[in-house]
Amino acid sequence: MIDRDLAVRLVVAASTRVNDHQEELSRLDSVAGDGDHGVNMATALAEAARRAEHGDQSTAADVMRSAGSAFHETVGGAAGALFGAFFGALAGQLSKAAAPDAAQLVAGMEKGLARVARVGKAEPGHKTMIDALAPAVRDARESMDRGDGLEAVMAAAARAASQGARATAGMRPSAGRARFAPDHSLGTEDPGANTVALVLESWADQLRSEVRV
Amino acid sequence: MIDRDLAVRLVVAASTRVNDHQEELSRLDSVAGDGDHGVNMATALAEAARRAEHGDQSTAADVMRSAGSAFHETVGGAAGALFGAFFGALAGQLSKAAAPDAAQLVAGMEKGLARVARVGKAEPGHKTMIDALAPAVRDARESMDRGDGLEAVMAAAARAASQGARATAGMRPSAGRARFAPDHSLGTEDPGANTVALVLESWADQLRSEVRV
Amino acid sequence: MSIRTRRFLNDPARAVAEMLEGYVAVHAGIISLRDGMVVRAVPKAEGRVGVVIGNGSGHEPAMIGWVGEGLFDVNVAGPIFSSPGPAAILRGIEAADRGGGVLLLVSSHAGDIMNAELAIDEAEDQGIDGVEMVVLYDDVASAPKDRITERRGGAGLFFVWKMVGAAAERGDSLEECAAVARKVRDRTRSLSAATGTVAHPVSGQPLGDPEDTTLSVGMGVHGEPGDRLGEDVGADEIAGLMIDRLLDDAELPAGAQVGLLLNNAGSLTLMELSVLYRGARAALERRGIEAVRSWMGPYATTLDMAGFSFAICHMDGELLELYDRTARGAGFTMVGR
Amino acid sequence: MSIRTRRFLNDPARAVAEMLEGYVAVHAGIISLRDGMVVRAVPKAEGRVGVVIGNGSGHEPAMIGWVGEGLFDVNVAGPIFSSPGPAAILRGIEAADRGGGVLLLVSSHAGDIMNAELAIDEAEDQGIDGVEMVVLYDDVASAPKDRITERRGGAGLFFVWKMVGAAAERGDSLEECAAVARKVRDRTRSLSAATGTVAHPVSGQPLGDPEDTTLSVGMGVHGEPGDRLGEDVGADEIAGLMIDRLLDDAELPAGAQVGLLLNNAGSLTLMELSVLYRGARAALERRGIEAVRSWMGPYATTLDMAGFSFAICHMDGELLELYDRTARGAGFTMVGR
Ligand SMILES: Nc1ncnc2c1ncn2[C@@H]1O[C@H](COP(=O)(O)OP(=O)(O)O)[C@@H](O)[C@H]1O
Ligand SMILES: Nc1ncnc2c1ncn2[C@@H]1O[C@H](COP(=O)(O)OP(=O)(O)O)[C@@H](O)[C@H]1O
Ligand SMILES: [Mg+2]
Ligand SMILES: [Mg+2]
Ligand SMILES: [Mg+2]
Ligand SMILES: [Mg+2]
Repeated sequence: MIDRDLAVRLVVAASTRVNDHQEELSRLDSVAGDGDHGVNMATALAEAARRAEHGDQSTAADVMRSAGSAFHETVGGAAGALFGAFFGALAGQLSKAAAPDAAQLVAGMEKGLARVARVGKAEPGHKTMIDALAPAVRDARESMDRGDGLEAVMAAAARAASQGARATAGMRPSAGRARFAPDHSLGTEDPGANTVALVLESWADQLRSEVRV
Repeated sequence: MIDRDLAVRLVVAASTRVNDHQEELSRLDSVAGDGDHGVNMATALAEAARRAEHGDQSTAADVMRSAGSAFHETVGGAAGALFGAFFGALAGQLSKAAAPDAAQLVAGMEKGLARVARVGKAEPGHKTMIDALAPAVRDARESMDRGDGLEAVMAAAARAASQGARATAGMRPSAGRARFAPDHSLGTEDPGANTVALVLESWADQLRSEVRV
Repeated sequence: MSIRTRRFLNDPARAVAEMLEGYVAVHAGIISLRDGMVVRAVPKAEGRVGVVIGNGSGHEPAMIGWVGEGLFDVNVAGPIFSSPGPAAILRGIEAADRGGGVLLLVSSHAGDIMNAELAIDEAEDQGIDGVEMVVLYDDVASAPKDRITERRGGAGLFFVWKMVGAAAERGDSLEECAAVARKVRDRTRSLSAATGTVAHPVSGQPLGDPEDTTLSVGMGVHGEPGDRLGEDVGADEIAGLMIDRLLDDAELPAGAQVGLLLNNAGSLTLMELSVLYRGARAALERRGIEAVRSWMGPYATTLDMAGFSFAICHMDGELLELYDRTARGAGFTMVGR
Repeated sequence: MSIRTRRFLNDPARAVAEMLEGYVAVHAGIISLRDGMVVRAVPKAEGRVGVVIGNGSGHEPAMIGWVGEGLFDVNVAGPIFSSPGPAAILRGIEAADRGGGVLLLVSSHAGDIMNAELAIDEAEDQGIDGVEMVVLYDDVASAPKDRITERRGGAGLFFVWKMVGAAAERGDSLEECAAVARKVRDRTRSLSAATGTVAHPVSGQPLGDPEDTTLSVGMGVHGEPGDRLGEDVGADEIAGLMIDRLLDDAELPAGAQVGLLLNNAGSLTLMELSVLYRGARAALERRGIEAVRSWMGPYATTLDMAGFSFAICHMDGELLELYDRTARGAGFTMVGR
């Protein structure tokens, strides 16, 4: 079950992980973007973690909703809008069950993906965060349908996201700033896709470590 | 005797010589000044040579006066004012004789030095063009007093100017822009002193070549 | 050549907040800070349309210098090169409301549009209505003409800001103001050029390759790369080439009257700008186009980018009347004719 | 970091002439070109004192942007960083003459003074009289206080230009205008700071060492070197240190009112300037000094130097009255209070 405290630990884990990789993310963004993606994501997640740890949210859904607001209030930009939308949608699904579990998480990720696609008007293959998020959501759903538990579902999502992020290197962008120089970023991975992978990996690791303990 | 045509050849010789060294002169000026001395001097002397070659000056004095105006009209700046003043004073002395020779030239250089010192308010040892001009004038006077002719007098002046210019490397500036960072230019020669040496050397060479032919 | 990374700041993460404090302190009679937003020191008359814009920072004097009489009511400055989030834009909409509706102007960049749309959704959810949003684009390098709505916002937005601000100030309705915005947008074209790049003040990362000093034409306001030009192209040739491309795209007939903007992207000298302007005027004359109004200087910068952009706006009587009205911002003033 | 040598010019040797053409074309209602000089489009009333200045180029918008109502009558722009020669200055004096005498303002730099003196000699030789010259200096870094007349001219001349221009415009006599110039000069102090250097557009030579990016305080407007400061000094600390040095030199009592100028030497971002301004205001407050007027922006630049200068002018009633009068130049406008 994803309770309030686990949600807090997930947000903190994501913040730590992205913070550790922020320079790499900014460097990726500097190739055809404006070089701030690592700073944006680290800043928003640090604020999300701060709110989660010091806040008075009483449910996992509240924690995720407040993380979404942190994106919308602290960074803005493309990724701020999109990650904020993702966390907001996730929160909406988590709030549908008193004791949310893998089912609500996967439904939340699906809703989040749909909202990101709607707000950003990008499709798979456009070299954006969607190219990590879409396979992650798909594999998470498959894993859950096979009857896997939360840990395995998240591990499957993280693996797929990571593969998806790697694959963006070969794509030509048609959304986001990078689309203005489609060839410029050939060979370089999309920063937002990498953030998706990092966040999901940090969640998979967190869940794995909790099961082991 | 310094007739109109010789004066024209002297101005042209100076222009060619300084033009060949203009990058070096600008480089010297860039150490503690604004890096334009070579351009300034080459521009003014090119205009002086143009006027001399195409002008309707009828005497050597007219040629030198028009060279002085070229400095005052085309470049300005510190060296423009000072070299303009020097050529003006030289012209004044040349105009005192129908057939000016070494005596008028040396007197003209003395007047020129005095005027440069008055306008610039600098003294020997201040790391300026005066540190080339003052020894040149002194040795030219000595040479003439020994009974030397025009060629030898100018050779003596050129030698002294050149030594004087070299010696400015060891000086700390107390005039001109360079004075604001007295230590900055230690080890670097003064650009204006080098221009004086180049001009006098070009004149000595010109006179020597004319005697030989 | 490489780029300057040593900046005169305190904590870079606080640079935008401290900039706003310093900037409003210099211009205390014109603007003030409210809730982190730049607002007019003397609010617009009640019942008029409020004009608000949210945008990334690093483009100063745009847009913080464009709050004032005849210009914007509120500017919501986001982080460097990043649109503010929906919550901040919503606060801006509320602060700009003088009872006559609010026009939210959005420069067409993915992040700006998304955050603005999310803010408008939020406003609707909260029962705030009378909010209209117009997305603005002008940069001919960013998409072909048959996909003109995919173009991004560039320096030509100058003309939209100026004329919409004037329309709102004189009392035009929300629909009229929005119509002015769309009309000016559709008659405006811009194109930029730069050599080298700049470093992001917070991450320290250069935008693009710092060693590449090729002259490129068509780059974006956040350093998005453009096409390369040979090394020895002079100012007249560059200006001519750019003006031709703008005129071709706009399909202006000979005899047309335009407003001409030459925007300094950051560190160009006024000497270079003036020489380029001279080249542009000659290029316009060759095509029989008259520059009836001109503005030259730093307007929408990209930090200290060594670049510039030209924009032309096809004028008519209505637009000239709006252009010539008084405007008093901290970074842009025009004494009405 | 090194410096930008690729400039947007045609033939660099013609850059100043082409700049003047372009600049007056943008600002046709305010200035025009006569005989290579920038003159007012609408001359000052007959019988008033003409104000003229000759200076090197590369400092734009100073001084070409300061010709206009309430400012200069004529600006004689010399080559880059080089005073014009005596012949040109003399033509400027003649062009500025409206029958009330002419005030020639000279920023204290060796070349400027020499050429001005030669021009005045020439004027006397030609029987032109009623010409007064005032040499201006303000840069505390360039000489100790007991040799104050050896100091060079810096960005603080802003205050002199502004107030002398106002005095001449309202009809003060030649002696009165000269007295204002000396009074403002004696109450003004400036100090500059920069990191890195710039290249001379014509020779391509950098001023000083292009690889040296140390922050230096006290450099001159032509890139003359100053003192070095450590790498990690933040904006507040730099501003505080500079303001303290200005106040110590001026020996202002607590409670004094000053005009505060923050001048962009070229390529500083408005973000950095605003943060520095905020730091300066805090430093003034710590000393009990009130900044009653402020101006921030590019005024006297050194091409695209990444630097700035602070200047303070000790105000009194007379100076405030002059400062607040209307001025309309292409590069500086003030709407009178
Ligand atoms: N329209 C879009 N749809 C989906 N993702 C997008 C879109 N635009 C941008 N992104 C994602 O956002 C990332 C860039 O984020 P960031 O650098 O933080 O924002 P900005 O582009 O505003 O500077 C890209 O790498 C991409 O993954
Ligand atoms: N007061 C002075 N007296 C004598 N010579 C001077 C003086 N000031 C400058 N100079 C000479 O002028 C030279 C610099 O000339 P230049 O670079 O052309 O002028 P600017 O300093 O105006 O750029 C110096 O090297 C020095 O020899
Ligand atoms: Mg980015
Ligand atoms: Mg020099
Ligand atoms: Mg961004
Ligand atoms: Mg010079």
